[in-house]
Amino acid sequence: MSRGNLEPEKEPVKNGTPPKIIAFLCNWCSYVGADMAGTTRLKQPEGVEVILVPCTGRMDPLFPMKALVEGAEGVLVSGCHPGECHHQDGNLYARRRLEVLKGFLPFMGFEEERFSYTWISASEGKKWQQVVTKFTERIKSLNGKKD
Amino acid sequence: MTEFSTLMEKGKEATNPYLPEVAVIQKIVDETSDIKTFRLVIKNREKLKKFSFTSGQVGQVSLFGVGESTFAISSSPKTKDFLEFSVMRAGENSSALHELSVGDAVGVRAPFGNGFPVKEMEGKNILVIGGGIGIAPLRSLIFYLLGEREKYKNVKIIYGARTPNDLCFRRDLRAWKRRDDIECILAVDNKFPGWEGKVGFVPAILAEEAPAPADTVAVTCGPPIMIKFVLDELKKLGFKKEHIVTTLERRMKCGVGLCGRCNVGPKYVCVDGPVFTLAQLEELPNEI
Amino acid sequence: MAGKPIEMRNKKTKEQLENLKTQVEETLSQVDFVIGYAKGYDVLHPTPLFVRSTKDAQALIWDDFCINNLATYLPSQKRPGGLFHPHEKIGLVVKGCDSRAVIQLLQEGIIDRENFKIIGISCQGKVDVKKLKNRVPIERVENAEIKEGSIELTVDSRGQKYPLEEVLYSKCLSCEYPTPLIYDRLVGGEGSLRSKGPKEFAQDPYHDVEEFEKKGVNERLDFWEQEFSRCLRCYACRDICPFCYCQFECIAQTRIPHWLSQKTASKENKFFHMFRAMHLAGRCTECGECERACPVDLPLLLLHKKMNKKVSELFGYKSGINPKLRPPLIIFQPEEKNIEEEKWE
Amino acid sequence: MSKVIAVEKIDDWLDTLNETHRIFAPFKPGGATRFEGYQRGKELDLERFAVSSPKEAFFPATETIFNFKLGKENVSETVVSLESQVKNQNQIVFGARCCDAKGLATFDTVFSGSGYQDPYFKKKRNTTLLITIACHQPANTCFCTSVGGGPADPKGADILLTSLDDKYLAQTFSTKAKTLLAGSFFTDATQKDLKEAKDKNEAARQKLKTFSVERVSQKLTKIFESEYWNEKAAKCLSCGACTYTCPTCYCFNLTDEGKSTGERVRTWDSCMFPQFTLEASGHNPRPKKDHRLRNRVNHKFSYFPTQHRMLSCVGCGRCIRHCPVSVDIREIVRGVQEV
Repeated sequence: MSRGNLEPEKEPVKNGTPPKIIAFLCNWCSYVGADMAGTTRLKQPEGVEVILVPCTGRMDPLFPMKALVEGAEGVLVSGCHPGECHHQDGNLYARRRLEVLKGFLPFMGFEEERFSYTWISASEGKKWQQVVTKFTERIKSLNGKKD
Repeated sequence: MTEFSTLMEKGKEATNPYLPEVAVIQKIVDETSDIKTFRLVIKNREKLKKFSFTSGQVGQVSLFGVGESTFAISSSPKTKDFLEFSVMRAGENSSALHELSVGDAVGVRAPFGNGFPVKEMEGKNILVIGGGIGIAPLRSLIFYLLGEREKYKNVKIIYGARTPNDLCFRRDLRAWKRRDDIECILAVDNKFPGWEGKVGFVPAILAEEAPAPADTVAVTCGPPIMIKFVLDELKKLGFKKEHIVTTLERRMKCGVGLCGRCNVGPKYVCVDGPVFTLAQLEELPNEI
Repeated sequence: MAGKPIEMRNKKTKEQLENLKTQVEETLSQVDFVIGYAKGYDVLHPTPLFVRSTKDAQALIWDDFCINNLATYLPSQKRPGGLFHPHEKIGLVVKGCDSRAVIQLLQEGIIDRENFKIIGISCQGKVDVKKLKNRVPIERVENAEIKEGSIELTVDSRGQKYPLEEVLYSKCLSCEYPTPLIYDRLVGGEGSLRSKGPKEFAQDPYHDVEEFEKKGVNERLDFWEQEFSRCLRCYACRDICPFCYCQFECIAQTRIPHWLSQKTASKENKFFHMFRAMHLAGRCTECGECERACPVDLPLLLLHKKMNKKVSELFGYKSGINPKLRPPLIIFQPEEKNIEEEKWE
Repeated sequence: MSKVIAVEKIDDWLDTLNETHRIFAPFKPGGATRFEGYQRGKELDLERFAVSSPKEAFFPATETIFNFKLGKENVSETVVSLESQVKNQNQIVFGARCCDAKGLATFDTVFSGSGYQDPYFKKKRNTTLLITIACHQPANTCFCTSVGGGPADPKGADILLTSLDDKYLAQTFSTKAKTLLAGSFFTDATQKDLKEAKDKNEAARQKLKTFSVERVSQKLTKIFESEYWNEKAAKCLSCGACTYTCPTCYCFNLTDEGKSTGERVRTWDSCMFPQFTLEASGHNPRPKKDHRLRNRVNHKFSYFPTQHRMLSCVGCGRCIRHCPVSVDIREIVRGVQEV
């Protein structure tokens, strides 16, 4: 039985290797914020793969869904704060879609903690570090609990 | 590797007709903005030596991880050390093929289908009518005819494309034009600066040339719309249905008559075709 | 009410049928054809009927098994004309739950109101053949009749009786719109009040969703893994759905983009049903046809009801009720009342 | 050879067979009865009709044709290793109906016929034994007797079981089948048993209404252009339920998955899907659902018989029972004769 949707043949993550986490970051705010966190040497967990999207408005809810079904252990989406979207209302549309997705995934057997979305502006490197660290800890605790 | 023999070697008795033969791209010629000719060399030399086909037969080219699609073999049946496929960029597989470069590997399964009736055509005049990428199988046929030139009476080629830049195999066209034992008429759809050849659609050029139907076999390949008008024109000119030969295009997957996809009525284009005479076509349901 | 209630039920159904025939015949003059119900291969399976003349109209039927949501024929790809947008005018027999699909299609602008005429017909609940199938070998049914609050099936020349509450569709037991919400003509006046279903069921149509949500996450994971291992990927659920009108370009079968492998393992099947549920978020009107059409009896309505429950909690939106409303996922509010940003401290 | 086995011994018999064979039998996991791998304790359902035929034992819905591995030996030469092996596994399909067994004749004609042969199907076909059960209670959608079959037709089966209330008569129709009837579960069949079985099978045959499909094949070619198909396909949804549950539908798709390592996969496909004949240029010879329905009916009752001189429909009625809008192929075929 595949737990956490890893391919059945892949053995579950040993506590050493970092969990597979995908982060969709919007090009104008969150990506810049995350980049700033890197350049200012803020400590960040390993294993987080960033995918750049032009705007959270471009976020098809099927992106995180596909990632989780194919074996990602956590998906994070972050964009500009509502009201500050570079494209005016991209994040406002996204908020609804991603909230519906967040409510639907647990029903299908994915722990709630596996998908989150948030808003991080270009200057909030600190917040990015906080979000990505907390998110990765939560995912690790999930795997710990399961084995 | 595998204990199965591929289609390339055993033809009908291939123990696994789905298994392609690995080939390497030796040369790529940019025929037009969206057509490239790929020269493939099968890695397994003996299989390549033993491989034979008739002009008009097709092959399936595999891009591992992408898929397979069907292309006419455009090289001459006489050349033994490579195979050529002229590919127009259209779907997922052909577009991926256009991204490859010399040295990349592909899979080949060939030959499929029946090929042109070159035996029955012997001793007759041959009229070859091509349009756009439809010239690919006809190129292979023309090479064959020139190789056995004495077996055929006079040979006339009518080949058209949208613009001069859309004419394929320009080097071969020039060679054919220079020969005195064949007639080669080239056309483009409308006037084009620097173009001296004919201007007009292929069916119109055919009507203008009005070749005599007596003892002549007409072979035509091209986009469906052109085929429709060429067939009507040939009938108007008095060509017998048995002497009008064309090819059908269908979505293909297995290529060996098993996956049930490419049927026109009871016939499967991949094994009973792709070459049909007009007489055979008219027996099939009207679902072209 | 005078007379036993069930005899009243049969009486009403018969009257409605006569009235329906005349209404359909009258509509014929305004449309190219009317879609109604005809007798199918057995008494439990009526089949859609395309009426083009008064002679065809005689084959119309109306009974406790006419369940098909005929609104699925409105989007152009499924019409007999098929591929393009013919200017055909269509007449349609529509029950209460089906009328929600018509309204939702109008809200999505995929159909034009003046291109079709609705013959609304009030409904007293339909018998769920799959609930019968689990009780008796229905493939040998000879007759079915409603008598004194139960349905009597004759199978292998023996009568079997089942109380209606046990065999009606769950959506009928909690039905709020027995009378169609949109119609040009109405057959048989207002619908009967919501038929009395098992108490806790009647109040909350999302009763089964809440039951399922109480399970642990691994239990749910295993449940779906088990269920979707049966899916054949025949796409009957997609092709019967009024809102899946892009069969030609469905990402379940395209290679550009290449979302889904054609492999039929439980994982791929699950992803197909998940993204279909996502595509129906804020659109599905819970007509239940996907669950009825499924040859391997997957609990598909459960998926879409969960999605609708979430959408109604977040946006207070119910699909296919008000033609003026725009579906919730193509609009937004600057301040969303029911969505708070996740706290990370 | 004919033997008799008591009903309560069936499970033990299957248990012993299960040690040497992989058994496919009808079980009721959810609401739908379906052919699945046998496990001790799983409750067999021999009464209901299985949703899709046991063709999955020979022609699985998903099957790897070969694996590939792309590796760059040196920049100019790409290495591809193709590896395809067909698993060798003795199988038994238990509890199929006679129409299911007859359906395999279509697969044999196509996949191991005179043209190219399919090694994946052939290997499974040669290592699988078919145990069918005579139908004593046909469904109202069954019409096997109208297409040359019958509720107890042994064609294609290795062993035919006929229910005699508390026991089954087991008749073998292939040499391989005899090995299965060894062991203590079986006793010799008496003349009385044989007579009783014959009567029961005859009674079952009488229950079926038979109609004629004579001249349908020729008539189909004549009415290809008629409006008849537009009417018949009007209600059709063009889904794949009829083809995926049909015992004689063998159409398949070949797709590649993976990037530098991956596989070419064969999966079921349906002529009722619009994408089945969609070409890269966008042209589709069968763009509308009436074209597709016309092609499906023509294939079963005209194209296949023209090529192979046998109908490709066994009258099991699954395409009628599982059609979401109850398109009835009997009605279409009979209607063809009157157009």
